[in-house]
Amino acid sequence: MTAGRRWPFHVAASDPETSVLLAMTVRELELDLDAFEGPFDLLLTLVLREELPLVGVDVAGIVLAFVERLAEREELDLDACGEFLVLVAALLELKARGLLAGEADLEDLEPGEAAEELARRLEEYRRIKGAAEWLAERLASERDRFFRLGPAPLAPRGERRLAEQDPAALAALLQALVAEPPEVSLAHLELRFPPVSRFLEQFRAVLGRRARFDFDHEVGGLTRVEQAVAFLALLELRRAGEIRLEQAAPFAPIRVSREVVDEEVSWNARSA
Amino acid sequence: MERPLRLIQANPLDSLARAIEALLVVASQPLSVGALVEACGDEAERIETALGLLGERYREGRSGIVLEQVAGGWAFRASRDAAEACGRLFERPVERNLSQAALETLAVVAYLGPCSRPDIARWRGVAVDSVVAGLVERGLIAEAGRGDLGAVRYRVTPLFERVFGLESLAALPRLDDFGGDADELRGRLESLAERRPA
Amino acid sequence: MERPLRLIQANPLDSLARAIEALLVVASQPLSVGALVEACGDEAERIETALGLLGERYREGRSGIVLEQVAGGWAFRASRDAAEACGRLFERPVERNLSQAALETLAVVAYLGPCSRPDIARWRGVAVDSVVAGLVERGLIAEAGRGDLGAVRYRVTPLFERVFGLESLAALPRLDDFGGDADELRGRLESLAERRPA
Repeated sequence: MTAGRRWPFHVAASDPETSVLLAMTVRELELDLDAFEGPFDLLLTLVLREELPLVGVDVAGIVLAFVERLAEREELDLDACGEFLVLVAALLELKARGLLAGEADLEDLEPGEAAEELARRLEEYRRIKGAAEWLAERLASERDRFFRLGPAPLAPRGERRLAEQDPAALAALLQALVAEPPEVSLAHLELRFPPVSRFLEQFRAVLGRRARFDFDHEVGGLTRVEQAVAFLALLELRRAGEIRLEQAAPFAPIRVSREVVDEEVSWNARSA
Repeated sequence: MERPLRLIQANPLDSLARAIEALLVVASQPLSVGALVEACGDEAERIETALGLLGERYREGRSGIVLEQVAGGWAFRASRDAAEACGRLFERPVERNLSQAALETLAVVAYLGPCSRPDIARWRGVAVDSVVAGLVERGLIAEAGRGDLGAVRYRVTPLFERVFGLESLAALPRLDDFGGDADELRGRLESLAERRPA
Repeated sequence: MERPLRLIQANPLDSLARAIEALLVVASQPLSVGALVEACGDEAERIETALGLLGERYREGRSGIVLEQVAGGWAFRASRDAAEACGRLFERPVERNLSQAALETLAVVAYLGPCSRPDIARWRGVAVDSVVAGLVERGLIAEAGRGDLGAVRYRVTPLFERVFGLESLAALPRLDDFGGDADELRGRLESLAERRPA
């Protein structure tokens, strides 16, 4: 696997004569989803910062966008596909945990049962989306149906009268309102993923001590979710130009090293 | 479906009259000729002729719907023949129950008032604007000056005391564990509100 | 415009039908047969027959006022022919700019209500507080007591049924009938695969 693999694609340039073959990384893949519009890596960042709820993100839509981009290409870039698969797998795992979070009994489920439960919930969500679409169509077809809201201009003004009420009902409601809520289960907290900032700090600290390190070595012993988040932190650092990534061959160890900053370039960038 | 079509062809004002019927049945206030001109995109003179036709059709003794010219323009009303039925429809409701939202809001205002809408919303954990507006409209709560932060505060009314059969607010049933101490209740609600998930 | 009137006058139900017309033209919301029975002091069967006659008279294409069965009752509305004129004069505050989030929340509450904000959030996978508050403000959903954990629960209102032109919630399609888009997704993927150069 090579992180930050370039993913070439054609851009519709204003002058087709000079249309250039630009390169982009998988992370720059432009997405146009219901919940999000923009590059893939921004989506990842927002998800990891918990600013964008992953449950609302249509992962199938991301896959379609990628496959569509792939279809525009003449040949298959296996490395890009590999990187994409890893990122999407991480997203799917996070999403699955998000969907399953909040129910204490789920941790008792066998993996097979949990998968079934997840499939059931996705199916339910799909039905609700279908129902929402139906409502939207209904609203459109009823657009030419006007009716009055509120009383007619010359309607008799009847006095609203209320039957006698029991003050004990008020006491009971207030009593319920001041009652301690039942203990909330904290079981779902175990399913949460760590903040990306934790790994940003960890990797920066390591690079403060050493010029380079092996990614696999640093994340060995972590859970798969933690590894996925750590990997995304790595991408974030590379995007910020703080590190350089090398990998001798697919599945070979990923070597992380400090980026050597070109003083002049960085000065220009600041003044621009 | 056949007949009225032939009718339209016979009377060029018919479709205009139907548009006016439609506008009047949807309107919440009387419509002036000017408003009808704007809505129908037709001339005032033709609008007035159409209104004449409609007045003929929707008149006392002929229809339950009566077209009436009032200060602000034209509006439909119920025929006098139907006054008794209308009276029953509009006066009938001696409402048995207040909604859960209304009762809970009343409980808060009765025990902890005067309090503002933000107070009630925080303590109940839901938006209360429409509930409070409804209770004011029914005369069960009323404004009672402004609080420190400038928000209008509310208290229950004498009508509230009557409906709940109370001599005064002091006659409200005590809550278990709270010896009628409003400050303690308020403190408890504030601490619950702080811990409530957003 | 003349003909239907003679029809009503010739019928012994005429005065009942006129009373119903009168009630419907001033009512604030759809009137159930029960409400009409009470207001008119007549039998349900005769009320229903009279409603049938009125439905004939006030129907699309024949009158600017249309009688419809909606939200568990009967109500007058404007004919669809007059939609353009109505659109120039009246706002549609209830349904304007209903977001995707609002529609999904409405779907959850309509099909699975009464349910609480945490319930809805679980279905939609995102925080729904402001969406729920907006729908309450529009009058499309309302509070319906508290659930086991003390959270306020919501249900859709008669206004929801009216805005969506539903006779009742039973007129919604079955939830099980939605969800065929797994196949659609697969189809899109397959068609892309076919387009790929060999």
